[in-house]
Amino acid sequence: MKFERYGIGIIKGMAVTIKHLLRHPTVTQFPDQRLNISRRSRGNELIWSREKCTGCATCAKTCPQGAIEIVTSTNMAENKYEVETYRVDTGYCIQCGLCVEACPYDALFMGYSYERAKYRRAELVQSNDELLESPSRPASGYFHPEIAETLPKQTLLVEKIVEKRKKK
Amino acid sequence: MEISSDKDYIYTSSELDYQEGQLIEEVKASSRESIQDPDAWLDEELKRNILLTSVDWVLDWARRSSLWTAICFPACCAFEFIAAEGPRFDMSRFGMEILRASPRQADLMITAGTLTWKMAPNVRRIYNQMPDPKWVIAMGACGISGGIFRSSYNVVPGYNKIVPVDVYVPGCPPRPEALIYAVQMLQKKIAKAKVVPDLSELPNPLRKGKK
Amino acid sequence: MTTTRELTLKTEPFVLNIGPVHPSTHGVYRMRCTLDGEVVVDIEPVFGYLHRGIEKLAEERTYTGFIPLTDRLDYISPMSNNLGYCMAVEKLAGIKVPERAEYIRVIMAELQRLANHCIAVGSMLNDAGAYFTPFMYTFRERERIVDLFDMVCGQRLTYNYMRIGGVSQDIPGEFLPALHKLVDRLTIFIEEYENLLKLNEILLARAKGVGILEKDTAINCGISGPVARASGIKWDIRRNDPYSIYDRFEFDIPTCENGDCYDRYRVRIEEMRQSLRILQQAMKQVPKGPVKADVPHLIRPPAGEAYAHIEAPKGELGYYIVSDNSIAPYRCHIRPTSLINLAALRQMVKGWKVADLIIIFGSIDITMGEVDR
Amino acid sequence: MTVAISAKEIISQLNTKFPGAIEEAGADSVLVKSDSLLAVAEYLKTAEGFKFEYLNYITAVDYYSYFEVVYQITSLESNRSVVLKARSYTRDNPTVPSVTGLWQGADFQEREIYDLMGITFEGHPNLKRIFLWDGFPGYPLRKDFNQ
Repeated sequence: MKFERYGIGIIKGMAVTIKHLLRHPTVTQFPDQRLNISRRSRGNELIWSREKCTGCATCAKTCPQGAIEIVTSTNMAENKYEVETYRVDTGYCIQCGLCVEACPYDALFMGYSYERAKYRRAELVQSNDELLESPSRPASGYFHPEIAETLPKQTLLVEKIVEKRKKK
Repeated sequence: MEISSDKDYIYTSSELDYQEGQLIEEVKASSRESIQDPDAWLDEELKRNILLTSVDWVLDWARRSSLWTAICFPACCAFEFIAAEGPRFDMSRFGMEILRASPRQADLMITAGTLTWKMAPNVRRIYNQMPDPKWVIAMGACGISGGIFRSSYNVVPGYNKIVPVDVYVPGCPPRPEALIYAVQMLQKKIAKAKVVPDLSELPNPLRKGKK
Repeated sequence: MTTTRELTLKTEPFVLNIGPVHPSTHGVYRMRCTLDGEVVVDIEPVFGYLHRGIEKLAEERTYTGFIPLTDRLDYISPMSNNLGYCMAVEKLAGIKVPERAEYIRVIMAELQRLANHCIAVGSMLNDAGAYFTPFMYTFRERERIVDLFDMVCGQRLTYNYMRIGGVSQDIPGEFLPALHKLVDRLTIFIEEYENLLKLNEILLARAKGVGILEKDTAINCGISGPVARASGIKWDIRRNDPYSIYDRFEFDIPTCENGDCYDRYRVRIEEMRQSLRILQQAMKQVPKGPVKADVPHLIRPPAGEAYAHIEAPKGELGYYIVSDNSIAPYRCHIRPTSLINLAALRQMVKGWKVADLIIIFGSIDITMGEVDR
Repeated sequence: MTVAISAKEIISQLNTKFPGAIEEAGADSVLVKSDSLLAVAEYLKTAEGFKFEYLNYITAVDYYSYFEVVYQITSLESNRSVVLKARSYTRDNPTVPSVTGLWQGADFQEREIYDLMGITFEGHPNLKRIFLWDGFPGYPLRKDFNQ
């Protein structure tokens, strides 16, 4: 194959590459600099509210893979169900969010954080109190718009670049 | 182009298929139990000579700051891994920019994707070909437990049936940040490793009688 | 240009195994190549390294519970997979989708096409030998698109956004302004990209005239999508069998004549432009209203069968669902775009060198998740 | 799709051309006897005015008492598609003629059905398992498959 344009195409390409030297980098220096992730983020955990949960097990029925295990017993004194065990294997959960959508009592939330790596397989199983909301386990606004409003605005790569250009 | 097609090869393709089937059945039969997590170091207390610990520290520092990844990307998580390697999260900040196509030049296996029984012998072979010391990060639900496909007839329920796993990253797939966090966890783990053996454990030629 | 080359020196053919773990096979694809020197005589593809039995799993999931599985079919374009499946079930059950949801679906499907073609172009050039550099450029643009998906549904790769009868949630208020900015940005990006590579002599030498797919072969093999359009087949389901609301938008169907790797690259770039045109029209017209029809969670479609197909980024993606009036599909067959597009690979690579085999393979743009299912 | 040829027209033409070959005719689908499937498919592919040149997909469904193989073919000229069906009533070794000679794209799909459903396609050049390995017990997509 002969070079028809004697390298003009390559020079044009180089010009594009050189322009990139002068641009603002897109890199996030992750551990030091964090992105605001989506308000509806489906983080790697599930948050359960013990007060609101009635033990109807709709979530367990909706879960496409049966990752939720729920054991209830009847409390005769107060005439209601009581949840004895609520267990989710986060190593098995795929964060599809169908359980949160299905919950009729708004007792389930997707987690907002994502740093959930563990050294041992058994530590990935969470049950009862480990599933409750706490400062280290905030809930996300997936299917809960009232929570989404309180969360910080998502960092968008496209906005960053466009705003930079306007300043020039 | 004329090439005689009646030439006898050493193996015909049906023979190769048969052999592969045998190998898969073998691996399937031998990996019913999951391999235990290599977590002995978690409870270990370090009481060592200062000289040895500093040699250890240097070696561990070298090891943990240049983790090279072997390519083993069967499925979806591969794209989150590439995103982590890519322009926005840029894992080369941790000395990980090189993806090694040859496992012999790699020391970290990030198992990004579902493992099927047909693929299992290949993954075990990749792992065996990697030189020691080597680490494995099980990325995503499929890597940890088979995830959404666990009830399928052809899916291995977790990489820990085939290879020992050091760090488990939940998510389907985990965000690139979650993966980077896991890599940092692995680096912490490597930092604790004892590389130089204790003198008392070494065979000492001077103290033959006492052993 | 002929697809076979004269050999001056005849050597003994030998078998080379490429894959299943190989940087250029886009997943776990394996080829047993019979080579004569460096020339490919024959290839025998071996599949199944990612066969997860999704069609079987569909029979044990509910209709809604199967949507997360469709994400993992063609994991580069999950939104299109969601759309195709939901359309099939809607056809089966006779559900009407609200107007606003239709617009959101079209916007998502077109964004997904952009994201997919970013990866397709990047990885093809990656296979051509430009190690990771073009991938970095295209991935940066893909990150911008993925950001918007993340905003809408909270995941970066497996969206699980469409539902039977609409979409799961309404788009947030900041979505449309961000989409405006994204469309502006992507217009610049495509121009820039054309400058970078359209006339690049190295790309021309590697891709022009390589791996020609004749029109007749393409039709006979059932090839669809950009690969078929590069061979001169003017066939796009968005036009020929308009689904959703695609009949309201103006767009062209780009076609090329030669059917070589370069044409496939050109068609993809041109399709990205057309997607941007659709987006520009769609985002101005989004009406107000509900985003989901009133559909019960456990839907029981009447007994029968339905086939719905969409123009996914890789070609015709179809779902053939048989229902027996229970909460789970009786049989769910997925028309695998990538598997059928691979049918012509053997003819395309015969007579080319091993290095060309890799770029021809890359130019078809397959995903193993969809090939093996 | 824009309907240039109506389904009735196709069916009446097929009935005159192949008397007795059609078992059932639906709105868009034609159930053909499996021994005359090849002839019907070839006629639909080549006959002037039809030209169903494009094979969309092949799939098979297990209905316990019979297996149904479904072919969807499309005419790119007249923008019209038709579903052909053929049944095999035996469970032990169901057989259907292969259409690889007509449509090359049927190759992998027929192998897939053979692999997962256990239907043999007579005349297929390379009928062997495609996704699962040699020696995998059973055919997973059959309804009576258990692991």
